Amino acid sequence: MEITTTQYNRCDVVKMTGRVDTYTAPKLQETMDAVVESGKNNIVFDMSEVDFLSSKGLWVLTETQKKCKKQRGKLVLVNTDEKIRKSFDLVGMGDYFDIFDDLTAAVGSF
Amino acid sequence: MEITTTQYNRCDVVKMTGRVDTYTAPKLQETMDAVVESGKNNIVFDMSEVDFLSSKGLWVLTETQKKCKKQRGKLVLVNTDEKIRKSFDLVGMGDYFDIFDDLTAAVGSF
Amino acid sequence: MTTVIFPGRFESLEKISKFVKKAARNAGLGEDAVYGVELAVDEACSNIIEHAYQGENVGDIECTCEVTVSGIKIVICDNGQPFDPGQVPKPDLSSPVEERKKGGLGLFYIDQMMDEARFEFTPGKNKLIMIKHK
Amino acid sequence: MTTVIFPGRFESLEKISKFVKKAARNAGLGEDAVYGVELAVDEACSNIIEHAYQGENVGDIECTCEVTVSGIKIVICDNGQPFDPGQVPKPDLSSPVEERKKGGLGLFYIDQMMDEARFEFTPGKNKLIMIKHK
Ligand SMILES: Nc1ncnc2c1ncn2[C@@H]1O[C@H](COP(=O)(O)OP(=O)(O)O)[C@@H](O)[C@H]1O
Ligand SMILES: Nc1ncnc2c1ncn2[C@@H]1O[C@H](COP(=O)(O)OP(=O)(O)O)[C@@H](O)[C@H]1O
Repeated sequence: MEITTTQYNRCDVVKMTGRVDTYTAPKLQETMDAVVESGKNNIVFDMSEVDFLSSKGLWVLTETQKKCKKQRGKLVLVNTDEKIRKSFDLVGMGDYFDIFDDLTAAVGSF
Repeated sequence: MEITTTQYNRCDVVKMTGRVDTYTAPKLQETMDAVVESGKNNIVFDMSEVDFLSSKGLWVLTETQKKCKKQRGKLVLVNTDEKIRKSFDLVGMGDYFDIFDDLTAAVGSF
Repeated sequence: MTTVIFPGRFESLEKISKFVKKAARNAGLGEDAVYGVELAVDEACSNIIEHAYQGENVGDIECTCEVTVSGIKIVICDNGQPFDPGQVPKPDLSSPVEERKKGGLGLFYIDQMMDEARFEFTPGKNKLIMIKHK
Repeated sequence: MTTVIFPGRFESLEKISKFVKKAARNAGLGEDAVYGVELAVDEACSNIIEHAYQGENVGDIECTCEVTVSGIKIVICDNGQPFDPGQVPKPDLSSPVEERKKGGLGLFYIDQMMDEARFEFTPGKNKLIMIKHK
């Protein structure tokens, strides 16, 4: 599991690899919180190498989305695995995140 | 030779493949002019598949840079081949364009 | 039928996941079904640590995978606090996400992802029996 | 030694480029030197069409590549208007780019990229002889 943050002019990209489960979700939350606390409120979460996301991971994303929106920003996702997308749909969260197929398009949306 | 334009929120990406020589430079100029005329003045020129650029191609880039700057925008380059960069340096134009290694970074710079 | 005992801590989740994914693939499940099994088992084991043991390194998680004619049967046992699944309120899946209370999706995912899922509580032993068809 | 005659139009530039790149590689030049040869030849042929013929499809471009012990010798011939290279002003390479006049870099690139480059004009025939060492 690795988490990296890259800063761009209008957004930060957080990229994580591996699983987002109860073990790793707190580390992701910390990273997201650090971005929001640094005053950035547009975040791209690059999921191209995330192969699993449990309900704990989902709550990290919804919490982050709420914090971003409170500051008029937005969390968007990139390259979310189809199986993970289906798990969002199942709990009525399919529309809560804009999902891009391409990192550049996500960064370019801000 | 192919030229594609992709629109993002703060910039347009123009990508060309192959050679920029006296034969193809006018087509590139047309594309660049169309972007500027559409009111966009931040342009990313993705050169990752450009393998040759003659002085005619270089003038297209300087003309476009001038037009962008006139409207307070900027032309930046991505993945410019090292041999092409050296040809910029040779004529004292090495600093006239910001050059990024990564398309996302270039788009994210606006 | 293979049984593996894992220490009850969150670090074990990845190892448990690897174990059940391998069994599910051996049972002939497709990749969507394998992911469903991974998700259900992850939620179940995370619940055991959080709710049954109320902390890490309190007890073990015993995980048994059995390839059957129709698919896979997974049994997960712990010896923490039992609970009454019937008393757990259903999650709110329709309010705007902003207004929902955090948590409460694990049991729902278990139900949704598996073809059968039932708890059995005997003194000192809690069992979750799950079945997923091919 | 190979000679190929190309129709004098801009579409030919890519074909000319392929021809000289192949010869330069055969001569054992490294990739930077090959690019230099490609650039010099492209600028030279573009000039022939624009300045010597003053238009496309007016005359041909004859291109000869000779692998030598030390590298490659390239001779480019046309039968358009001759000119006096000594009369051509040097390009402005130091002013801010914004203030520079467009054009005038082709001959400079030819000089820079090749180890030797000289024009020979005889009645009805203009020759550019270029040499690049390994
Ligand atoms: N294995 C378990 N042992 C004890 N209580 C449990 C167990 N699994 C679930 N629960 C109870 O059911 C509730 C809902 O569980 P769940 O849907 O997984 O969501 P969450 O764990 O995120 O609250 C938990 O808050 C807990 O009270
Ligand atoms: N082959 C040629 N025949 C006639 N005139 C030439 C030729 N090559 C160059 N010239 C003259 O030299 C000038 C400078 O050429 P060059 O450095 O290639 O820049 P450009 O062609 O962009 O003006 C040209 O404008 C032209 O007047």
